[in-house]
Amino acid sequence: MPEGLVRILRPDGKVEKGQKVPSINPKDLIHLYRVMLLNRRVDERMTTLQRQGRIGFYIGSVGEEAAIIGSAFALEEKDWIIPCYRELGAALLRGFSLFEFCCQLFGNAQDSIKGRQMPNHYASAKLRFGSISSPVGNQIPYATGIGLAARLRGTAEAVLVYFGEGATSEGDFHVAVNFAGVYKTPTIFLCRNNQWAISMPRELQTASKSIAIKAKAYGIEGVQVDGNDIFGVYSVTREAVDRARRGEGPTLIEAVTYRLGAHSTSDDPRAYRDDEEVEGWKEKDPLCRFKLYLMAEGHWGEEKDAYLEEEIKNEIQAALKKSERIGPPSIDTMFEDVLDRVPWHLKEQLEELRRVQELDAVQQEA
Amino acid sequence: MPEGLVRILRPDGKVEKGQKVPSINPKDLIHLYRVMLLNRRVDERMTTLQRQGRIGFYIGSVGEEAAIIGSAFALEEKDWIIPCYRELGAALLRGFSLFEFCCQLFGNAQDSIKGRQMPNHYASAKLRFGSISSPVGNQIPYATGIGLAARLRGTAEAVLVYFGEGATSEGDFHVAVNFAGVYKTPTIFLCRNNQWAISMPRELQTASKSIAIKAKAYGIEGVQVDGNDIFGVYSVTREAVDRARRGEGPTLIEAVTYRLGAHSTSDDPRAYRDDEEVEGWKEKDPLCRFKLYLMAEGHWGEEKDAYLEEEIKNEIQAALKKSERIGPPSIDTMFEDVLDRVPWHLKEQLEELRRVQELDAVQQEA
Amino acid sequence: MPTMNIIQAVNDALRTEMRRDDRVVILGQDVGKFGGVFRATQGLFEEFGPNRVLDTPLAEAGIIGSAIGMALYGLRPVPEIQFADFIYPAFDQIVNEASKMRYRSGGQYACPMVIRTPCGGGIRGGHYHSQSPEAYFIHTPGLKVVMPSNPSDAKGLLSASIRDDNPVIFLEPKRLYRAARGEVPEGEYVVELGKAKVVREGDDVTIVTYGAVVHTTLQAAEKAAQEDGISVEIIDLRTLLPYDIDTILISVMKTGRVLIAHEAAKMCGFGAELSATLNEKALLHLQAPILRVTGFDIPFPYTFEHEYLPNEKRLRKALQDSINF
Amino acid sequence: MPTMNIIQAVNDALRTEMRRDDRVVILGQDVGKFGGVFRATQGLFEEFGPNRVLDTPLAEAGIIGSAIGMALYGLRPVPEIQFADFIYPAFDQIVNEASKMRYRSGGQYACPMVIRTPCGGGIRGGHYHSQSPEAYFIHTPGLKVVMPSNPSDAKGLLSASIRDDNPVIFLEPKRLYRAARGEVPEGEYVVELGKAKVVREGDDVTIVTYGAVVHTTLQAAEKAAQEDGISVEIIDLRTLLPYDIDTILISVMKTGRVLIAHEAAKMCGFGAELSATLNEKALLHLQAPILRVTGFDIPFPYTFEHEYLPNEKRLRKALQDSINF
Ligand SMILES: Cc1ncc(C[n+]2csc(CCOP(=O)(O)OP(=O)(O)O)c2C)c(N)n1
Ligand SMILES: Cc1ncc(C[n+]2csc(CCOP(=O)(O)OP(=O)(O)O)c2C)c(N)n1
Ligand SMILES: [Mg+2]
Ligand SMILES: [Mg+2]
Repeated sequence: MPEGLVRILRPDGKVEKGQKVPSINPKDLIHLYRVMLLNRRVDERMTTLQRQGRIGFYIGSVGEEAAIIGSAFALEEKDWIIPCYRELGAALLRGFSLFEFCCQLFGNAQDSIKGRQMPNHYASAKLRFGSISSPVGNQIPYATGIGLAARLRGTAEAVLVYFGEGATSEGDFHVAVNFAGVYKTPTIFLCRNNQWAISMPRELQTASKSIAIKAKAYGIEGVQVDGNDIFGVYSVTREAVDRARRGEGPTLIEAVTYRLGAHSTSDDPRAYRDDEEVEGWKEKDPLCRFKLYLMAEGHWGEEKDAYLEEEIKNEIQAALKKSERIGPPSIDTMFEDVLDRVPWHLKEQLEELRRVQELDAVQQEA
Repeated sequence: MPEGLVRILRPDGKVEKGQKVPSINPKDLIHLYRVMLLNRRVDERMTTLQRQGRIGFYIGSVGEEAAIIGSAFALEEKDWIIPCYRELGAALLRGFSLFEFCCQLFGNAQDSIKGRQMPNHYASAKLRFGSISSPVGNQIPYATGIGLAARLRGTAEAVLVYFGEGATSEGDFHVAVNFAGVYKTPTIFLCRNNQWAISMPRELQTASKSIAIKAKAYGIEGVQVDGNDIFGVYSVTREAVDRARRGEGPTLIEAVTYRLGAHSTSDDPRAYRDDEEVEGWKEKDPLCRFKLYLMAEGHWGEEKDAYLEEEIKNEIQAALKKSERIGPPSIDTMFEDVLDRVPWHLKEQLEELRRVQELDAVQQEA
Repeated sequence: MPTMNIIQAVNDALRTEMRRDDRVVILGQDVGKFGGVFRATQGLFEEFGPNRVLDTPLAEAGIIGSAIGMALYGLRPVPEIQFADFIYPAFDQIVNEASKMRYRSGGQYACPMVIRTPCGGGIRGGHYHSQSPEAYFIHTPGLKVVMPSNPSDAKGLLSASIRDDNPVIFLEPKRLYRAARGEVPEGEYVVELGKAKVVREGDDVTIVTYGAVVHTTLQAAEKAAQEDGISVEIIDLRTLLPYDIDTILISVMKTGRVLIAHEAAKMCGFGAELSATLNEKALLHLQAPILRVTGFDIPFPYTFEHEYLPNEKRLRKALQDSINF
Repeated sequence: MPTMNIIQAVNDALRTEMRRDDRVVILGQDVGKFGGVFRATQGLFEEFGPNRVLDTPLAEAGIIGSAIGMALYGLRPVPEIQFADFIYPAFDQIVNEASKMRYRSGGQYACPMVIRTPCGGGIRGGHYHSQSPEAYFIHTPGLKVVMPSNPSDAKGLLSASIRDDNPVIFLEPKRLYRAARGEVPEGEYVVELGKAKVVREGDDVTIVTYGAVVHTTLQAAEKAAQEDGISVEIIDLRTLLPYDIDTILISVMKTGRVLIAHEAAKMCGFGAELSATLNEKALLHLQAPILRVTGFDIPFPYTFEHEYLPNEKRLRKALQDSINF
């Protein structure tokens, strides 16, 4: 792996001198752009939805789309994605439907996780896309475990796990990467270093020179890449995936990027960071950069773009419309899946709840 | 801090070419030797005691005395020592009495921790020597905290915390050193890399090139030293203490040493390691090495040594004799110190216990 | 007396105690310049500076571990864990270190610290922003556990906890943070730990509860009085460990009927302990089984959080069951 | 049937299940070549090799985290935590991840794994080699909790746990490891989870217990029969969650007197849950308060461990108290 920051696509959409754009066919390039744009527009729309009180919470990834989608694109279908909470782009790329996503936001009867978690905490076993949980860093150890299992079974599957630079401070990061180093698991640890962990700046997370350098503590490969450059991210991830498949062990990738939006709809970043800083990073926007490149290469044009924007808008609208009117799951589901079968005490508790609801219905009628 | 392994005193007792012995006056040199020898003999004696069934457990530090005593010697009285479970040498150097130590082994009425913990889990607030607990690595975060407190209060106290290379795998190591790096606490992290964590060899703990290199993950100083060379250990620790006092932050020291004995009296190392390996390390014994040096320098001789051996033997015998006949603490102490005052439910439980014991006494009389 | 919500009361307690005792130090994620994600530490960084209010890296074990070190050193740390759901990375430091420090050192080392953390549901937080982990800590010898239900108690109990010489888990019911308002004494104000409060007097059934559920039980009691003619006495425990057994027993002797209500899961929850203790101490006074209205034994759900919580309906049904037994 | 101790029975179960199902994988500190510090995995590394028996670095969160990953992948990991006292670094992975995985993913991901760990006192282990943490896990929805008291149950329950589709905390009372011997069926042998066993029949008092305390209660019952004329029925729960309420109720209906015994601390221990549930379900059958004979609410002590444990004297006294009520 190269030393220093890897960058292929510059903020102005031009290719960095001496660098080569990875060979991706134009159809895929446009698909990547589409998913990035879709991700961006979904984030914007759902943030509004939250403000309108139609959903309870939202957490997006504006500014980090290249880091997320570029890395996920380096995988094959058989590989695993273990997400943090900002990886909608990776899910969409894998084929997670907008309708399913919206159902989860509403926690309705067609939500594949049965209304059990906050918005943005979906899961898709079918797509080998992990179950999202909120505690920062918790997913990292089991990404190592999945990789370990794949290695023990002798398959050539890789595992891509996402987390923020804040998560590197948790013990779970440490034990996970250390285990991966010892067992040479085919795990790619992708740190979205978006400079902030809610109000905590990168410098307060760790005194290390970079996040990538932490790889040395585990005897594994580490690389730092411009996280807003989809080609750079794709390339280093692809290399890491290849190494993983060859049994050469894990890689820690630091994708240097920036959270352009608030941490989540519960947050107001103006309380802790300067507008200037944000403006500076807006100029490095991964989406603009990629669009400029595509246009310069003749793969894309403003007309197509306008059409795509319209298409995406309608798509989102349709998914929302369809999902928002679906009611909640049946109350019985509340007691399912705690264990594989419903044990006696949960049956009793369901009964208790039913009796109360019946009583209530009777009283309301009266 | 220098790169590579620091060594001043070679296994043959000669000074490494180009290295300078730190200036320590002869009295102190002999005191250091005395404490090392005492430590060794106590370990041997108590292991026998355990075999005789007179104490329940013992864990010693044969082979690691230089790493422990050399580093502790770099501190002043005001500095803190936060031990793992093998740092008897550091306690003895600080002035912990053999009698107190023996009372703790027996868990008797004069044990300063009131018979509450297994052997080797003593504590001495008076000596700024931490309370030993068994869970590996748990002491490291609060060593950071003590250092942080000292820094916040503007004192120039340093904190020396001990742990094995196995402990570096725990999340607690990671969070502790990371916090120390961020806050530049005056903490010296001393890893006794004795090559084994019970049956787990160093290579299985981590794939990193060394333990010292892990410092890079936290942006702090790291250094590797021959842990069986008391001068080397003293020098690098002294340097780390000086830096700490100057507010320049923490240091991770890897003292490369070897556990010559069993992990504890519960262990039989022949089940997992070769005699040859042990024999190889016996030639690097820190005590022999130091003795050879002292003799060559004219500070010491065989006659003095024989006399010291005799003196130590008697000292141990006396402490044992005095402590072994002391009975257990009073039963009331069992319910003290859970909280600062005994709450109602513990008063009730003490009453319950008393009633049972009275009943029992009555029944035995009858 | 000024009127405050719980966040303001917590803030007031912190400020007052920090002014009173310069050993009091705050640390946690986002607690500094930002003032905490719930704004509980707002303005403290500005007043006391970075040596008294410390922003930390994202590692709960580091926060609590550092706090233990500070406590050993002689400071009085008040670490904040952003949500109680995220306290588990520090669980080992709490249950194996902080709680046992005094005992295992034969009283040589104390570990005075207050771990403040928002708990409980009702804010649409799902599994990981709604948990009530008090039972884990009540079961662990060596800790005190406190949960206020209103602003003045929040201030008084927090102040008392900071002055206490033990590690205290201070659980703040987050759905009350802004919802519960009330008068709060100015300046230094302490509510003794270990004392419950009878927040409603009644003759037929005793409800033992704490935290946010206090308010739900008050509403249910009102309804039960009006519509079912049941007179309910309600005890707000405030301190969960050591809890105020005397106040409970006096009430139970009077009513003979007991209902215990909390948000945490039922199985091995604190309600179990209270019930078992009352069975031991007051069996002959019981005219009906001791009922528990609690969270169900499932992970805290999102869509059905109001069904999950001990709501008014469930409480009223239980009151009726108790009376009709 | 061969006679075995519990260590041998555990080893036999592991070997048998590993032969039966190649998805079963063992991991933990010292479990490989060395065969585990208690020798529970002896010979397995030799038979199944390094891809089925993995020595791990010293990090419980890594062990359990890796096991979760393996389970998600489709394996059946059986991680060992060297002592239950050291499970807390993995507490977050257990209570926030493993236990909630199935529920939070809407049933898409299961997390079948068996966390084996030695628990309990009586081996002069003090604070950190004696703990009984079952209540923490019983309080956490989404886990099963098992504790055998004899070799054949150890084998049968461990096999059942490995075949179970849920995360199971399998607690092995270490002081019985070599002390409890008995006949153990050869080959595949399963004891259904969730079923208690009446290990002694009697008419006057029911003792509900589990693990090592089963043996202490048997001795106390013998003495009580001979010297006090009290006829004691003893139920060995075996599975603590979900526990076998029917077997308990049948016995309690018969005796009307209940004593619950366990080693873990009393406050919010599993005894509290059992007592509270019996109060709810069988109040009118109780002829005396439900008594608990448990560890005291102090850290597990060293010198006084025999006073701390629910010993014969304490049990007999409680039986007398129950009868004389
Ligand atoms: C264990 C834990 N502690 C605290 C939180 C609260 N929290 C949610 S996100 C977050 C910041 C995460 O920062 P980072 O890892 O950099 O990811 P980012 O949000 O920047 O993508 C915090 C502190 C949490 N969810 N989990
Ligand atoms: C958290 C935890 N896990 C496991 C153990 C059991 N154990 C005791 S010592 C030890 C090995 C420690 O190795 P290392 O850190 O290298 O220290 P050493 O004993 O070699 O000095 C283990 C696994 C423990 N005490 N604590
Ligand atoms: Mg971040
Ligand atoms: Mg070691």
